[in-house]
Amino acid sequence: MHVTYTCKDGNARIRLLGEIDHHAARQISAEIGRIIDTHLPRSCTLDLSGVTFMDSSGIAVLLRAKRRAEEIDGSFSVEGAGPQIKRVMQTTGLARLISIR
Amino acid sequence: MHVTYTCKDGNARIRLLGEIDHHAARQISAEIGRIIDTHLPRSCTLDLSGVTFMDSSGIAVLLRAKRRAEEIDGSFSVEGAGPQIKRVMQTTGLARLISIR
Amino acid sequence: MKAINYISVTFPSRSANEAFARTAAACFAAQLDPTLDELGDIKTAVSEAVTNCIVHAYPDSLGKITLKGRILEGGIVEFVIRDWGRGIADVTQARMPMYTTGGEERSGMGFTIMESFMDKLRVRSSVGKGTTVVMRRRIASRSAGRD
Amino acid sequence: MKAINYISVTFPSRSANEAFARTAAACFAAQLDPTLDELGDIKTAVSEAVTNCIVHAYPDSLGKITLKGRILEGGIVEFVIRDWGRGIADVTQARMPMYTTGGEERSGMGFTIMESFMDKLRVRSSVGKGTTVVMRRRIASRSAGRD
Ligand SMILES: Nc1ncnc2c1ncn2[C@@H]1O[C@H](COP(=O)(O)OP(=O)(O)O)[C@@H](O)[C@H]1O
Ligand SMILES: Nc1ncnc2c1ncn2[C@@H]1O[C@H](COP(=O)(O)OP(=O)(O)O)[C@@H](O)[C@H]1O
Repeated sequence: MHVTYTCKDGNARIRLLGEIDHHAARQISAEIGRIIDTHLPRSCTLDLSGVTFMDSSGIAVLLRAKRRAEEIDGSFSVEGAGPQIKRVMQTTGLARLISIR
Repeated sequence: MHVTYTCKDGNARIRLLGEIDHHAARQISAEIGRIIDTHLPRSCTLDLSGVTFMDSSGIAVLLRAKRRAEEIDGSFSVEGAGPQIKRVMQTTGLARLISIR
Repeated sequence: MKAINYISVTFPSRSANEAFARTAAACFAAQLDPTLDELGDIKTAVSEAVTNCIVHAYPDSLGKITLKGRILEGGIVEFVIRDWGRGIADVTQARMPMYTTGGEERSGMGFTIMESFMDKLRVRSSVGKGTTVVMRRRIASRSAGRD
Repeated sequence: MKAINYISVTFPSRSANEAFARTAAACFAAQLDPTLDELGDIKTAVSEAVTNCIVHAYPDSLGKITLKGRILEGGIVEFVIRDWGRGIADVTQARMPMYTTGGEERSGMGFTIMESFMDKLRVRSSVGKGTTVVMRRRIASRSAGRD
């Protein structure tokens, strides 16, 4: 799992690459947290187009990222989710809590 | 495993898609044989760019295709082999028997 | 039901094996020629069950997990995920959406995903002895007009 | 050598399981972060060994095959492929390039590939009792300047 990002004019784009499962979750959460804490972005977009798999371990990752972004009054959204991720987000109700582009 | 082909002006291009192993070998051999027997091509090119894996079961498939093509005085070559297939062809000496483009 | 094909996989409860187990399950199911969506459902459901063994059954130690797969008549694939760990006292409660004993890193949605993504789910558990999760999914035959 | 992680996989000698077995082996080896070429070598070697069980060990019946994988210290992955089939009378002869009892569909290059693609290969066999093939490959650590 790789995490890369760009931050310009207060807009952070964080790109995840690989699979989000319990094995990877803690590291991903920590890296997202570090990026937000360092750049304090006004808007934070999580780009999931490079994520090939996500199970329910990803729910806490996404919710924590959203909470972190909103704690500093930023906005949070997710984009590029493939069909498998969308299905997990819909089945678990996560799709109602997080704005998906 | 899928086998598709085009045949124009006596030039046959046979394209294999998938994995060539013992499980698939017999069917692939039969389909290549049928294509050559039907069209009697002057030149026959086997396009392996869609083959994601080949083990030693592929050796007999390629050698039989070559023999079949040459029995009717046609030429035979292989193209588009990826690194894994090339390595198998080199290690087994097949690369010396078959012209690879 | 008679099994047409089967696999039996054993591995320790290391989190690195979550990816291994779900990929093995998907590879095995691939012989029924499922769609990518069906494969995604199977991978996800198996991942949830195996993760539960790693997180909940053996929270502080390494233990043994088995994943068994069977192809049954009628294009059905069955997976049985088993551990010999802590067990579940109240299975009905555990299966409820959002119920978790796993703290804030867990969502309590594992069983909900398994239930939604598979056709059948059976959970047997005994405290101190372990848990067995049986899941089945029918793969529609593509020749029957789906492709 | 102490194993850091392991898998044990059992399946019947159906040719549909060739793809399953080599993919499972590759998924297991993936935790050592191999290159694509290294993964290709491992898949090919395991495919050869498993195909031999299906073609030669159980020529006219379905029999049991096991694939065991272990991660050893020093970034080494080991696979043990075992059958309880016909066995090999003369292993030295069987390992020679182009030697085959399999007719014109076989090339006699299976063992040659296993030997070239892995660092170590050991074959034990007993006629009527079965065959065990042990193969090891060291995966160079990428942090040691390869990436
Ligand atoms: N294999 C298992 N061994 C012990 N307890 C389990 C097991 N699987 C599930 N449980 C219990 O059931 C609860 C609900 O599981 P689940 O719906 O998968 O959500 P989560 O894994 O997010 O907690 C877990 O929190 C745990 O208490
Ligand atoms: N698992 C096995 N059980 C019985 N015989 C085997 C086994 N593996 C290999 N052999 C014997 O060794 C020979 C050489 O094997 P190999 O080099 O893999 O080539 P091939 O599979 O093309 O024959 C086989 O033809 C067979 O006689």
